[in-house]
Amino acid sequence: AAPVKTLRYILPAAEASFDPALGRDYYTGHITEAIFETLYTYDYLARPVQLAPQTAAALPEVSADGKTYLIRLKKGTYFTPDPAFGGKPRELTVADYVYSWKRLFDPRLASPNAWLLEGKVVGLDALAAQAQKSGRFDYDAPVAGLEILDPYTLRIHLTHTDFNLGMILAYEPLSAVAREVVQKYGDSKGEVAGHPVGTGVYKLGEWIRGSRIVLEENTGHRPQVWDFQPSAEGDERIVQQMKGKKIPQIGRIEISVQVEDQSRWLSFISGGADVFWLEGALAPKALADGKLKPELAQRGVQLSRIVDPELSYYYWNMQDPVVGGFSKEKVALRRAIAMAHDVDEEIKLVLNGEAQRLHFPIPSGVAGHDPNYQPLLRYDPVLANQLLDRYGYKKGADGWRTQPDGKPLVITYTSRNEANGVLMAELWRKTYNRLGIRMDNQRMIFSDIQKAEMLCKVQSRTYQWLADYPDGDNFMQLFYGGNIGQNNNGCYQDAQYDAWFEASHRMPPGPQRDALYRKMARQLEVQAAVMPAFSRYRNMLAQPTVLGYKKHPILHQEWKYIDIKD
Amino acid sequence: MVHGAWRRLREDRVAMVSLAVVVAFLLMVVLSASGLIVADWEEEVGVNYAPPSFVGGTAAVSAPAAQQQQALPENPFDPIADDIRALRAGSVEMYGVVDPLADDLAQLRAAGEGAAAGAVARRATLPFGGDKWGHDIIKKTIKGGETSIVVGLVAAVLAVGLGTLFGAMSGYCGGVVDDFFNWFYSIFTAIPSVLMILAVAAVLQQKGVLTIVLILGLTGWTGPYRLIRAEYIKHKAREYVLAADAIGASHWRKMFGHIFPNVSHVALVQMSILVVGFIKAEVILSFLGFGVPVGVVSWGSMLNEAQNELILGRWWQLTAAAIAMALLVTAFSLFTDALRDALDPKVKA
Amino acid sequence: MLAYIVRRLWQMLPTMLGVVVLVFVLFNWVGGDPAYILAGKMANADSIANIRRQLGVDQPFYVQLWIFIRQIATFDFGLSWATSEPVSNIIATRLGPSLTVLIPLTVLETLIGIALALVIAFVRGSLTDRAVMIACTVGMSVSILVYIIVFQYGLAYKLGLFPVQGWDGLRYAVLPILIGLAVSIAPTLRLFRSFVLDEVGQDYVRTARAKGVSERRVMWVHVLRNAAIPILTYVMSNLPALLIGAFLLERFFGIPGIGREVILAVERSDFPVIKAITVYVAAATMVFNLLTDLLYQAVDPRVKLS
Amino acid sequence: MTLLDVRNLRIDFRVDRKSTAPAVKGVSFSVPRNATVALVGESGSGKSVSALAVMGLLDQAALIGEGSCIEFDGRDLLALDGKQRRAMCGKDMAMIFQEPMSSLNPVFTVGAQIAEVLRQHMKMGSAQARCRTLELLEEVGIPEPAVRINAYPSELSGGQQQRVMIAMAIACEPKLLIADEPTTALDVTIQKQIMELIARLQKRHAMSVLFITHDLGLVAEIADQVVVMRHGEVREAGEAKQVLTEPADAYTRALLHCRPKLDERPHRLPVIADFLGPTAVVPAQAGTHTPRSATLSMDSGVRRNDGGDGGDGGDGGTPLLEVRNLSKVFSQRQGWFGKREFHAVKDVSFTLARGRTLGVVGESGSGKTTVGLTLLRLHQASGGSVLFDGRDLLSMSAREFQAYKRRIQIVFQNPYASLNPRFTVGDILLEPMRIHRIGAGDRERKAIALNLLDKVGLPATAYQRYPHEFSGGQRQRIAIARCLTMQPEILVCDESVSALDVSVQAQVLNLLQDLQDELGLSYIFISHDLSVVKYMADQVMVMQHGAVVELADADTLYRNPQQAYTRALLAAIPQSG
Ligand code: HEM
Ligand SMILES: Nc1ncnc2c1ncn2[C@@H]1O[C@H](COP(=O)(O)OP(=O)(O)OP(=O)(O)O)[C@@H](O)[C@H]1O
Ligand SMILES: Nc1ncnc2c1ncn2[C@@H]1O[C@H](COP(=O)(O)OP(=O)(O)OP(=O)(O)O)[C@@H](O)[C@H]1O
Ligand SMILES: [Mg+2]
Ligand SMILES: [Mg+2]
Repeated sequence: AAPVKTLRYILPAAEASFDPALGRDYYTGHITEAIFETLYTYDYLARPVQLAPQTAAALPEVSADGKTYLIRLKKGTYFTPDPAFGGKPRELTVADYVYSWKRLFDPRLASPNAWLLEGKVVGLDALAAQAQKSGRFDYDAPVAGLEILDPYTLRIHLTHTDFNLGMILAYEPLSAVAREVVQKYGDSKGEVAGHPVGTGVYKLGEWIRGSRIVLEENTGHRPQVWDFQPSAEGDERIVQQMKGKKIPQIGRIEISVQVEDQSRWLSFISGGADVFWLEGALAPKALADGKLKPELAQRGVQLSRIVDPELSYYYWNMQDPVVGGFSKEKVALRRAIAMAHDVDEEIKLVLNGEAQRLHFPIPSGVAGHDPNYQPLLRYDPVLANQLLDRYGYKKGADGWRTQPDGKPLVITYTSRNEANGVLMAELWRKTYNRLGIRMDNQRMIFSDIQKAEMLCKVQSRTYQWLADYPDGDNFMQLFYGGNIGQNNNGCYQDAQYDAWFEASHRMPPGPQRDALYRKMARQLEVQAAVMPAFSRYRNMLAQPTVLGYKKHPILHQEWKYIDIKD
Repeated sequence: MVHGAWRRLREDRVAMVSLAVVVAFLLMVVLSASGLIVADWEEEVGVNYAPPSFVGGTAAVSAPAAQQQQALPENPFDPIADDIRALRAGSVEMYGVVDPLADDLAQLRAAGEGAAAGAVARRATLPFGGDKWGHDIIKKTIKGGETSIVVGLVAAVLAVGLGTLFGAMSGYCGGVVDDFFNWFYSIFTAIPSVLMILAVAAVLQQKGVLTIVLILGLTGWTGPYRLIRAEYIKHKAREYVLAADAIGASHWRKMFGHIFPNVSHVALVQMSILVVGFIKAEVILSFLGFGVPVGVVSWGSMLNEAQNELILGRWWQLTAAAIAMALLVTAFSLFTDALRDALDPKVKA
Repeated sequence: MLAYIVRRLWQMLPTMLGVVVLVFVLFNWVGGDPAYILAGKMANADSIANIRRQLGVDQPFYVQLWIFIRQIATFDFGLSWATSEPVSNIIATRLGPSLTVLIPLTVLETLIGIALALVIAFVRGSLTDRAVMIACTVGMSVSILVYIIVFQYGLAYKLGLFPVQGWDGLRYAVLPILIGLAVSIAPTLRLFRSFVLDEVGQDYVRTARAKGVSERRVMWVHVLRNAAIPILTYVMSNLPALLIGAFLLERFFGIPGIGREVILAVERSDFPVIKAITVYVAAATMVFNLLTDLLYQAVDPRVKLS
Repeated sequence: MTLLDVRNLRIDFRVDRKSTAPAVKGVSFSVPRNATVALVGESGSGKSVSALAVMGLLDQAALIGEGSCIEFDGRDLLALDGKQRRAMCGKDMAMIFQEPMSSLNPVFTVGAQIAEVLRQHMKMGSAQARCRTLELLEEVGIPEPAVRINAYPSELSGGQQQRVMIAMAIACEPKLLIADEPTTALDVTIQKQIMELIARLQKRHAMSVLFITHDLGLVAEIADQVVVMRHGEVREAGEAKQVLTEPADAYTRALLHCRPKLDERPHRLPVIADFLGPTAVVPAQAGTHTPRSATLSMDSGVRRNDGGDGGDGGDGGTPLLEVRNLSKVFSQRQGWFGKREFHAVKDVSFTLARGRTLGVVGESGSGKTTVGLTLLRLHQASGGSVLFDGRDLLSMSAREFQAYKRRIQIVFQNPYASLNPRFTVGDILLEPMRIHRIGAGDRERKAIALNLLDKVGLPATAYQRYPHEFSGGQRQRIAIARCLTMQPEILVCDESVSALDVSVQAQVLNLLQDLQDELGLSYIFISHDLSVVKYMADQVMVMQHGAVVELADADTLYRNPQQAYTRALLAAIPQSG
């Protein structure tokens, strides 16, 4: 047989649990996505991204009111053989999906992904509440909203209109796991962290925790042929390179975990990785003004650069006595700060130019984004200072401003205690210095920040939100009053905004919803509760031998769609 | 005794050179702390990553310096640059949302347009290069030295102070007190120092330079403790202590009036060893994210920043901080060695 | 002898108890709350309460402490909160790579240190002695971070002498060991030299010379055997701490060792892992101390274990 | 017939880069074959350095001067290279050092250390070397050599260690044995045995012995010839008998006279200065210092302090201090709960009258110091009572006792150790007065201190100096002055002179005597040197293993010892002329 083609990849952080129900970080997502399969996935080349069936036979049939989804499965999808199946081939059925989704609500498992289906499926929440009480989830109890018509057909009944469920079903925590496997290998909580058995193109091979993960081709995977249509310039070349080839071409993926930037870069540049995620700090090494440096280009290194479907924004805690509130002087304070912050400098220095300025709360590439939106908050420190003067934030003899009531004015900016957190804090200090406001930098580990945020105790911070699914709803919910204590970290609550959000939530994507989104964006700006800042670029480098590579905005990795020259 | 030590020290040429270096550094600390020098280190005098003058501002830096000199940066690639310009003029589509500050802003705009702060021209190169923000590396190194040295000194004083106090009590009192402190000591030494530092860092959260001092001081007392305790046990049995007892001296007097002057050389040497250790430890603390707060610079934070700069070919910050630190630490260590010899009562001149 | 060992083990109990309480207080009282990470990006109060219940951190302190002590007694620290991997498994798998670096490092460091120390002590006071000592001091003064960054860049990448990083057997351990040596040999040499010099001044050395023994034999037999005692203490007492202390090397070279695991665990508030490693390392430290004392007796007949 | 001939030996020590200090300034002497030569002289006179030069063991700081010559068996040692020299060391000449414990390598068995010489020089195999080692151990009188051959030095007593050193030295039957103060670290009784052993071996193996000591008493017993050194120069050399009986040199004469003798009790002891000063006179003619009882026999019992309170010995006078059944148990913790008890003092009782002296003798470790310290509550007594003017010191509260601390004081065994090295003499003297509020202010206290310094014969300049800048005798006087600041009634003198050179010893003894005459102090005088105690004490208490063996009037005890132990102690005193 032909030698197995091997692709080497580097993860910048250690992997966690391989149980999709517990998937909570992007890095581990690479691997679960390769081993397990969701019903739907995204078309490899289509931009803006387009949902495509994976184990499903076709896209879901959605009722007109957006409350019923009919899903049909392809026949002949099998789990990779495993002793748990008693030596028999084990075909995937819709019951596996139902089982897997129910797992998200098992209190013992405490999955962080329950929100994907929470409050959506008829009867599921009641079952979850019951389980919460008894401490045990009854997997055999039927759920009215998950109606299994036959092993290959499922009908989902939703509690309210939702046109996004298809994208949610493409999210890898909702992939199928087999109940036998959970029962055989599950730990005391029922988690299968170290023994992933899925239907995907790859299966787990050699594994040294926190250091090296090898994926091998699942040879029993249902046959699939590379056949995608070009949607942008440059795609033709990819099509030409890949069209008609069997999926996958690469039989073995060797992933190593390397935490330090220098180690990672030296690894790639000395040929130790085929596809490389060029993160922020390393970008200047390979890029100049967003283009590959000539010496790399000459070597034939390929760059795939996209804007992540991500929103980085600054928020001020609306419940905070100093920066929060809707009174005019508080609004003025926040507006002044927003106007004194030089986002371009931040992009240039902190992000090494690796981000795109974003004025709208929905990033480009996500349904609902408005490229023509005109921002209200813009860099103007002089005006900002004047605004503060006008609202009684007087400068004292020492050059620092006080609150209108004469109390000292100190604002705390919270960031993580790692390199980027320090840089951001330094930049913000410049901003506050520009205004004559004292800034304190609080640096905490991630979990502490999360906790403080959830309790509305963080005064100000830069927050990133990466699309779970490419729809504006996933972003606009960040500011919904009902989500305080979840992920509305600025604890922003405005009746008008909430009403608009609830209305938009029930609408299918379209111009009507977009108009509403613009109002909401403007409302956020006017009150200066948050300030959208930028979306990062994602730069992927590939060695010259890699064929057919193009970074997908939502998929973690594209291993099965690419090839390597012999 | 002290006199003899100083004389012996003076004869040692290496010691005197080291001392001169150490004193020079200390002088720098005093000057920079009192604001006489490098008070302006935070001024962004160069372009970002300005290379050292002796290397020259070549293609090593990709960002064109000219762009920096605009008063209000404007992104040339910005697709909505036109809209922004339109905005400046005043009107913007509000999508039916009311701006509570609209009137104020309109008035302010009308009142004083264009009072934009004149930006200073930035230099393309700096004597020893610039950092990310364009700070002068030399000034930054001096300022960083101030923090690092002060942290080292104060933390060492704290650690040696604690170690001496505990060691004195433990060695002098013996019995249950000794057992207790020994127990405490064995706990502290059983837990590796990195873990201990992380744990203490977690307790104290981030409150600035004082935190670092506390972290180092609270975890560093074990070394001095062990030595001082041993010395106290040795000296307690010495007859001069019995003699002090015989003439009716109190315990306190015996502990600190009689014994301490005799073991103070141990404390002194420990102190100088710890200063060196702590200056180095601060680097690792910075690396672990427990470094100095924003607006403060130390050698640790510089080295930590410089980590990623080396692979980008910007070696100057790393070099400056590493050299400054190596110079001081070497001088301090050599001086400590000489001091140890000079204070050693066994070495008679 | 056996009675001695039993008694020493018995004496470890109070210390162990102290370690346990200290670790417990530090991490339960002040450490981050893991529930907020585990709850994910769409957490809410209910899910956090549920997670806390699953982890047992909603129990009163004394119950948690009791659970912790029971875990220690049974050597079963449960599962990692971050990865759900059994903690015992984490330690078992991380120990190998750590030791692969540390054992050669310690052995080489000790041997080279002893050899150089004896040679240097022999020419003590000479120009060579001073030059070597000053070189050592300069070597010591450079931060390990700089060593790692520069060596990795220079030796591995620019010169291609070693793999840049990774972990696949001893080949990958060579550069970390070399850097470890570069960093540690200077302080070790200085220390060993002073141990040797302490012995060289002793009266028995003069006796040996009076017997007409050759200078080489005086150093390598008479002096070394005596200097071995403090050297042994130093090396042995350093070992457990090194296990954690090598985390920088492990991080930069992608060695899946214990040190890196600890840092990772602290970042992720993964208390079971931290607690287990701390307790194990503390126990190891104590056991090593005991071993050192037992070895003493082999080396130094004056020591009576009773 | 000379074996070793040292001519014009000059040795300098490097002080720093530029300067050197002379230690031996042109010494010449020779050692004939099969004879014992004693090298005597005060501490620091260059005896050891000269011996080390012969062995080639001087350290790097030493420079042998030009023109020096050491000839051994006809070969010029200084001309040999290291290897040739090494081949001779241990084989043709061997050395025994002062401190046996530190001179043996602690981590090798004694057998291995002796065998090492044999294998080195006699090229013996290991079995053969072992055989010979056993013989040697047997010969030097180590009991059970077959067992001891595997012992480590720490497992042997001091005397046995010294025997091992000797065995090692004679292993190759050297022609010359150098013994550098081989007994100073040892007890009197053991000292005697070792001396006899060396004498016996010397005869049996027909060795020459160069014997270094500062004790002239010893010399008389073993030496054929004597070389007297002082300040790096030879003062006198000649046949032992002649030098010891008719010393030609003033210094030699002084050495011979300074030591108290068992058979005479002068009121004042002569000191070196009496012989060497500008007014040096022959002692017999020095009127004021004429031994008062020089012609009296022991039996005459004339008391030195008969000018005292008129009381007669131990049974007279008002008892100032009465000690009853004093005992002290040291308990050492073993592990957490275990204890090991050691009875250092068992049921000791005695009384002390005002103005009198009680001598306490006994071998090392017999509990003498412990008695003294327990009296002052510096150790917590385990039982018994100490009545001072009728009040029990031991049962008082610490606060009450504070007042008594003034009245009973101790001069510690080692004066140097008892002075805080970081305090000036002024600090040392002022501190007790400050604590006890003696004197109105520091100015007045300083006046008292200066006055006391004068009284103990120290210059006023001593006030600002540190203890290490003084000689042993001077330090002893500082320690005494410190006690006197509190005007005590009882002074415990613990081995106050045993660490001192004979000459300095005489000065201190004289001082104590004067103070007693002047201030009426009572002394408890602890020593293991019976000659010294005899000189000082009215009553003598002999201790062994913590218990009192014999307690009697001084003259009675010396004339007619009742206990075997006392007799043994007395017999061990070197009988010098
Ligand atoms: C609960 C699990 C997660 C944890 C603990 C976590 C942790 C973090 C942290 C600490 C940051 C830096 C944010 C800051 O600076 O404040 C971050 C950024 C980010 N996260 Fe996550 N994350 C989690 C889940 C996810 C998921 C599920 C995704 C993707 C689907 C994701 C994608 C990202 C991205 C793209 C960034 C920005 C990259 C950057 O730092 O430059 N994260 N994450
Ligand atoms: N290593 C050395 N460095 C400097 N000076 C030394 C050294 N060894 C001895 N001396 C000096 O040489 C002189 C003679 O010392 P030596 O040891 O020979 O005296 P000693 O007669 O043996 O005295 P003791 O009876 O105390 O043993 C002393 O003044 C001493 O200070
Ligand atoms: N602090 C102590 N702890 C335990 N044992 C002690 C202590 N002090 C003294 N001893 C023991 O008590 C015994 C008597 O000691 P002491 O010092 O009284 O002897 P000494 O007669 O003064 O001897 P020397 O002539 O050597 O001074 C010795 O065996 C000694 O080991
Ligand atoms: Mg001597
Ligand atoms: Mg004594």
